Amino acid sequence: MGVSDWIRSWPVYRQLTGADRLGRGDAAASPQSREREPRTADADRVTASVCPYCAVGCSQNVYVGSDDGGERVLQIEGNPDSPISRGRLCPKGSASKQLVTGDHREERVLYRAPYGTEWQELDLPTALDMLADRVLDARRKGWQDTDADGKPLRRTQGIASLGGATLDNEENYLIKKLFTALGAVQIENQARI
Amino acid sequence: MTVSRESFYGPLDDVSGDAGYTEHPERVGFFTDTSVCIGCKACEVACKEWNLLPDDGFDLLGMSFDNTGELSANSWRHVAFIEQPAPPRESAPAREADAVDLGLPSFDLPGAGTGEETRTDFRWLMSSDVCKHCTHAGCLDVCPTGALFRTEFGTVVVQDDICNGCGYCVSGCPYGVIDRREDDGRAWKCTMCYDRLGDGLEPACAKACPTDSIQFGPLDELRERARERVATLHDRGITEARLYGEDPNDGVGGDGAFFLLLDEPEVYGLPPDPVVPTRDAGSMWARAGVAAAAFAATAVSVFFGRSRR
Amino acid sequence: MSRSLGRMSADAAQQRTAPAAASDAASDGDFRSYYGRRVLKEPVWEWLVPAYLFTGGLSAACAELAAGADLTRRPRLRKATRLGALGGLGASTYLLIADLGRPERFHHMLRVAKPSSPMSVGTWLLVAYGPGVGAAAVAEVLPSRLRRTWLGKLLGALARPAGLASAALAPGVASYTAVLLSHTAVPAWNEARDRLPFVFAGSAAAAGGGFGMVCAPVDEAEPARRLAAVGAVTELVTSRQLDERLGIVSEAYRTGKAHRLRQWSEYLTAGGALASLLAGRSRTAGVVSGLALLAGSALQRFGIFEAGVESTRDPKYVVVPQRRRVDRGEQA
Amino acid sequence: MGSNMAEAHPVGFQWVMEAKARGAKVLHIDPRFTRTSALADKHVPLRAGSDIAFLGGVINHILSNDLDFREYVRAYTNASFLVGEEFVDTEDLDGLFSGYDPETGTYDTSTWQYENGFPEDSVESERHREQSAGEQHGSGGPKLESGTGIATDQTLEHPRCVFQILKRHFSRYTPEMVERICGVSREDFLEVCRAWTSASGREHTAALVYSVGWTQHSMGAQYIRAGAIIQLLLGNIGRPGGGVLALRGHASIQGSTDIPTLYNLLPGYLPMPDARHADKRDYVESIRGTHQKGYWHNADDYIVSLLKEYWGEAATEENDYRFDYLPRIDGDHGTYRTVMDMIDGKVFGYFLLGQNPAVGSAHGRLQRLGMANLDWLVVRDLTMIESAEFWRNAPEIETGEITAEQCRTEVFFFPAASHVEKEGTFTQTQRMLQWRDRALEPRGDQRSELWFIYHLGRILRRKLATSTDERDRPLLDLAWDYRTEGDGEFPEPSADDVLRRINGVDLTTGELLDSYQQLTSDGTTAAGCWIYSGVYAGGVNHARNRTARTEQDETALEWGWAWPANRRVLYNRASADPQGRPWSERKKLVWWDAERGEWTGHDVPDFPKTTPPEFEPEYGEAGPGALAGDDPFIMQADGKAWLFAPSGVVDGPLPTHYEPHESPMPNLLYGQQGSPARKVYGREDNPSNPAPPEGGGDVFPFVFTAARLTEHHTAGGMSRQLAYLSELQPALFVEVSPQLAAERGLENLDWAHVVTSRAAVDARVLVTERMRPLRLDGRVVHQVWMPYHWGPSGKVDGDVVNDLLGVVLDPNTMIQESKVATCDIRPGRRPRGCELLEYLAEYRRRAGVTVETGTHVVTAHTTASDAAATSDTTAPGSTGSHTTAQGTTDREEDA
Repeated sequence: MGVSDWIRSWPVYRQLTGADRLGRGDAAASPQSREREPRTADADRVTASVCPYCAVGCSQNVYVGSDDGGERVLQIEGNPDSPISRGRLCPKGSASKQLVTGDHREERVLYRAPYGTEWQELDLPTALDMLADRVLDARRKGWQDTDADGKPLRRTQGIASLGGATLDNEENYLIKKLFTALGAVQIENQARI
Repeated sequence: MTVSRESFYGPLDDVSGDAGYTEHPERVGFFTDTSVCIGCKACEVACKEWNLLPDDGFDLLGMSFDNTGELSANSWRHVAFIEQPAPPRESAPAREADAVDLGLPSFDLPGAGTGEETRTDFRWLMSSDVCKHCTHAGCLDVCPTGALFRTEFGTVVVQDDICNGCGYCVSGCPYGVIDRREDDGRAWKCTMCYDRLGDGLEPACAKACPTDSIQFGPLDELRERARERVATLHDRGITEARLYGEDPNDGVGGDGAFFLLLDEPEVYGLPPDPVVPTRDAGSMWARAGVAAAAFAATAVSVFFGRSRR
Repeated sequence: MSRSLGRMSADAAQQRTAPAAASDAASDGDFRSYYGRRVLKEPVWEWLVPAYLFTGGLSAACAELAAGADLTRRPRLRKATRLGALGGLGASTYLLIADLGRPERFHHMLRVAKPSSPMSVGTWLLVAYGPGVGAAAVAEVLPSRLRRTWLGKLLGALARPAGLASAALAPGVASYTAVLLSHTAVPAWNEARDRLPFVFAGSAAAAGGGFGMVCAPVDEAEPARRLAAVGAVTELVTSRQLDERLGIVSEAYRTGKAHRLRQWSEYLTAGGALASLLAGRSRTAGVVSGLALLAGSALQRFGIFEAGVESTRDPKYVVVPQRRRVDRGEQA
Repeated sequence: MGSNMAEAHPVGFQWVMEAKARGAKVLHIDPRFTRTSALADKHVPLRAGSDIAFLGGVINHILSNDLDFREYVRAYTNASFLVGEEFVDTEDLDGLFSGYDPETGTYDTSTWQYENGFPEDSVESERHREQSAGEQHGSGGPKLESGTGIATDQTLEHPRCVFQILKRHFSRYTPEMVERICGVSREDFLEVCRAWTSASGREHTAALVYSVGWTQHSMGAQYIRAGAIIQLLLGNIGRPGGGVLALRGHASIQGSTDIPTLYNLLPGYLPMPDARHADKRDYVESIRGTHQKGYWHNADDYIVSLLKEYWGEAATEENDYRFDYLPRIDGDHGTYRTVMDMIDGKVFGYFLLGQNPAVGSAHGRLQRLGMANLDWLVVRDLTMIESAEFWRNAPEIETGEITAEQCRTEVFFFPAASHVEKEGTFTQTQRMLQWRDRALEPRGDQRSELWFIYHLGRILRRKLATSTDERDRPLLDLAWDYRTEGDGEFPEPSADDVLRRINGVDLTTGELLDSYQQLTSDGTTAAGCWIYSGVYAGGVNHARNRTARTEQDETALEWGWAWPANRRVLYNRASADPQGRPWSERKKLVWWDAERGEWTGHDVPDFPKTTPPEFEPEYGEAGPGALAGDDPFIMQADGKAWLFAPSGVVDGPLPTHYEPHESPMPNLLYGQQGSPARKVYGREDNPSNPAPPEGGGDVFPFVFTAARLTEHHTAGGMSRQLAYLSELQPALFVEVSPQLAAERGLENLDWAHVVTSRAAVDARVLVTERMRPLRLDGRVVHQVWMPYHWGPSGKVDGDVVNDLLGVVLDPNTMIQESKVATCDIRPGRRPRGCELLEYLAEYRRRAGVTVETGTHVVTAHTTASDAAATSDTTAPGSTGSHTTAQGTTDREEDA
């Protein structure tokens, strides 16, 4: 930037030569203000989602951008097309970005051994494998072939599950299907609560 | 442009033009209709999410459901909660007169009519406060760096790349809106989502507001809508409904963000009749000039006359 | 922030058994508020700004005395006050920058020239005022070996016009700070707008005079004494008006910390002025009364500053006058 | 009623405000003055747990003044049906219906049947109760043997017709009784009655909204029944602007009921098989009557299609479609029973999938003690929640009841993917499925439940691959061949493929099904959830339909997909009159187009498309073909809406006011104090506070209730970790009226603690006029309200409010009574450590609480053996004379 450019960018100069004599508007605008744009304009894509809190089912637009750290959520806000929510969100829905991007989210599998006093990290495949062994063990220990009258039960009372009201239908479907095939019956969720 | 009295006080038709924008969009603003506010605070959260504001502490204030307290450098929307007796309604529906006769015996019940337990004269007011984006903005006028400036939309915005934290705006605001962020040193307040406006988006709070208590749009349209809303409420017997900050003849030349209130402004923590300090700038400078002249005259005069050496 | 909120809420809670009475929280009279909370923000300025008000006033009065002393050939008074003017200005500059939230951006003050901003006006005023004060003071203390250089000679020649130029601007420097405070929404400052310039000019004169009495020998200090006396009387008279003539806002001046500071200011200023008259040729008495005047001026600034802060803490200073205005149907 | 919609469903509340702006009157009948009350035209406070008394009063008002929409009632409800002679009402049995067995605390519903209707198969009512019958019949309605052969009296005059039974049953619910029981003044009550009944008829409708303020009671299902009866009497069901709207509390809680993770249900509200069901035929016969009307008659098609989806090729007609692979239930396997089983050492492993029972379930202490007695626990969540860390931050650590070094439970914490990191459907509160696209990949070990379950299943199958054990066959034969994306050992399963198979496939062509009407029982269709059939109609994922609202009419059929068949208003045949014409122009939705010979309208007609209004089925006809032209309720066994429920509701055919399990009040209407069929668990670890006629209730003199705040979400796992939400409601508080504050010496913002026989919980005091003492039957009743979102971890923490509650359940739904209990409140903080246990023991001693307290559910002055006698027992309203009385509460949201 040459000296003349520099002077021309000086608001006092702009005050004296432009329409904003009092230096309260146009003349005082900073370069950043002149170039501003919403961060959603940087989004690589906008995907359609649904708020994960209550059951109204407000539509959300998720703006995804990327930087050196990979892809990240730039913004989540209401989708005005929705006949349910008309683009509006409550405080929880409005906090969705913090929900999914906050540092409270765990990223690693954690394991607490029997009688342990601390967490320890475990890699995911190992954890799943250990869990599968325990599932089979609990299933066996709680297995009931028949009731007292000899009627078939074909089930285990050794495994219980709770959860599903914030999960997808597809997920609930697989949960129920797998546990049913295992013979587990104590499968419950928030709908009972 | 010529500088005139209107640039500092009184009604001003073209605020952006006055700020040197020769071509500019319509002036936009907020109309916050508190009669439909449900106090959900979506505005507070949506604002923070968009503007990446820090939290404001985790203190229980014991003021109904208000734990924000007031507008601040970190909270650009603030929902006030007021629990109070409700005003009597002239148009209250007739009661026993048109009651259906049930053919059942009626009798006085124990405790009936003692007042407390049958009380219905109670209400809970909620209102989302925000920067007023005044026509004559005290903060903007006093800012010595031009960090605060009038945008082409007629709104008032702090430019964080300019602000040096002198703090003058904090005392310049007759509404107690703008504040300096402690660990940051700069002044912050609502920008009416200046970055979003440029892209044709509405501000985050107005977009989120579930009941459209916060309405965004061209100010002239909002004023028209607000007047109609008041008329409707008056027709329904809500005679205490009134507009606040809508009048271009008020002490700040009318607010860019105005309100429909159901009680006096001070009940919501708003000043009843704010005035931009700039109104009196002329007389203040004149008085200062007189004082300066007297000061000068005294300084000269002390060197005359016989010295008591 | 959070601590102050906590305190505010505790206050509010004490006022009522139930928080529901939000609209009826009032400490005196029948005004309504939001849980007794402040309407306005407290000034974010701390002690630096009232200190600046003092040092700025001191510098201006010194500049005046210096110019007079220069013209009336009072070299020691001239030297003292030229240095005093620079010292005051230097302190002012430091205080102003130190008070910024982003001191490294102090030069942003020079981005714009805003007639609507007393701080911007003041900045440019100081920009104009400063070089003269500086040149005059530097000329005063230039080591003798440097005086002989061309630069030294130039400075010597410029000292007087520089001093006079700064003296011409000094009254502005002394009084603009009143506008700086009044041109805010702070009730105690804004309501005092008609009187504050005189308090500040008087206070500046008293301080400058007091400084001259402290630093200059008695035989050259007469103008300083006179300036101090006139300044002190002006300050005392106009300051009293703040206590009495500003309606409810005067309460902010009459009570609490502001009151204590200004009471001490009044004692010191009155005492200093009186002593300067009675002191005769006693250098010690002159020094003591000069110090008293300086302290009185400083306390005045701190007191006025405090009154402003207090008037933002209690919502009554905002609500009561405005409510009255509205109820009477008066234009703002 | 029973809903704080503005606070718990703020965005949904925009439509209430919209209606209000257009002139609708909004009434909020709720114990507490909430943000909803603030925006309503009128708020009527009533005592928590007294809603049926209030609603019964409204029903009585309607019937006594002939304010019902008679044409609708006569044509579309069972008002004209005659009930058998054996039926005896509560009027005559001091609060019990005929068929009650005091030994088991259950009803035999055979005496509740219609005349001429074949009696229901002798149902083992105890079993019926334990399996949560109401849920079993969720979409289909309970079975009836007959649909077409029911005796009726169109004049509605016959003493045994439903209309007259209803009239008699509610005759004692007078405005005076409402005032004495609910604390609602006669004036307020009649204002509500006037407003409600005026929104009736051809031109007007009223909508009724409820949430868990109704469901979380020991007779929650009956609350809803009472509301539904009013809406039916006023002709407000199946019509635009009408309805009984349940506002549910979680993003897909409707979905997790439709496609249940519930013990007693299979997808599509098919019941879980019972030990009594020897084979599929047994099963099908037990869930539908041979001659009943409507679509539920086709249950065989639905179960076979489900079995085909579960076991694919392995399910054949010869092997009964592997019906034998389904595990059988034989009692209560609900979450509370299961937790008690954990404490008793009968359960070894526990999965928590996005749920935090240590904070969010009633009786938190029971939950945590259960978790501490497992072999292993799996927690999958976004963030570290209390249920994963009970071994180091449970309140029981402080009391010494749990010690990490002695707790053997192995805990696996798996970080979960968030809603933007996976794709799939949520079903919202109006049965609408909405598809979410995946926005980005999760980080680290974060995975979806789909991934987790799919790969867990895959690994289990691999580990058992060589097993010859017959019990492993269901797992090994399972159709677990969903499409996956990506490479390696752990590819991502495709939610889209799962949804396709939920929708259903014609196995002969491989085509996706268009509707559940295409399902067959011959093994040629496979569908995971019959009511969701059609979501993928025409091979298009309609849950992903996103036509902007501005580009379609206000019914918005092009946005998402609502089951069944994308209908937005259920039973919308009722929006037309019996002749098929809209009731009125301004309330038209669906009507008969005589020219084209089909039903048409703004919504998808919920009726056989070409069955004309005047159609009459042959006697003895069954299934959809048996529906008459004026049988709008096509899933009901008789095509009519049930004012009187001859079966399916296990605690009575008509709603009846009983006091909550814990109440300061005697029942003023009957000798029967609480619901005679409520499910109680008398255990050392589940004590109850005494209620009349038991003594000692004055130790817990106040009515307690808990609910949500807008700013938080249930147990706080999704809100207490977020600064933006936590700062808005940073601490646990308890709301009390100024009067109660004065009585107990409570100061605003100071600490206080609330005590029940289970726990004591610290909270800051909020003194507010929104809490209002009620005058009930001559005494003042105070209420205490708390939000329940806090626990030991998160950005803001606090005591667990759910610890205060015990476990007592609605026998229909097995949902706990958590909206009302009794409590004490004292200034200052609670004792800590062992002293706390002493403190609670002392409270129990003073109140005389034992394991038996609250378990003697029958208090009626007559017994079931008197069933045949028509006694003239009057309401023993004057029994109790407690010196203090108490008050109430709120209700709200959360299921």
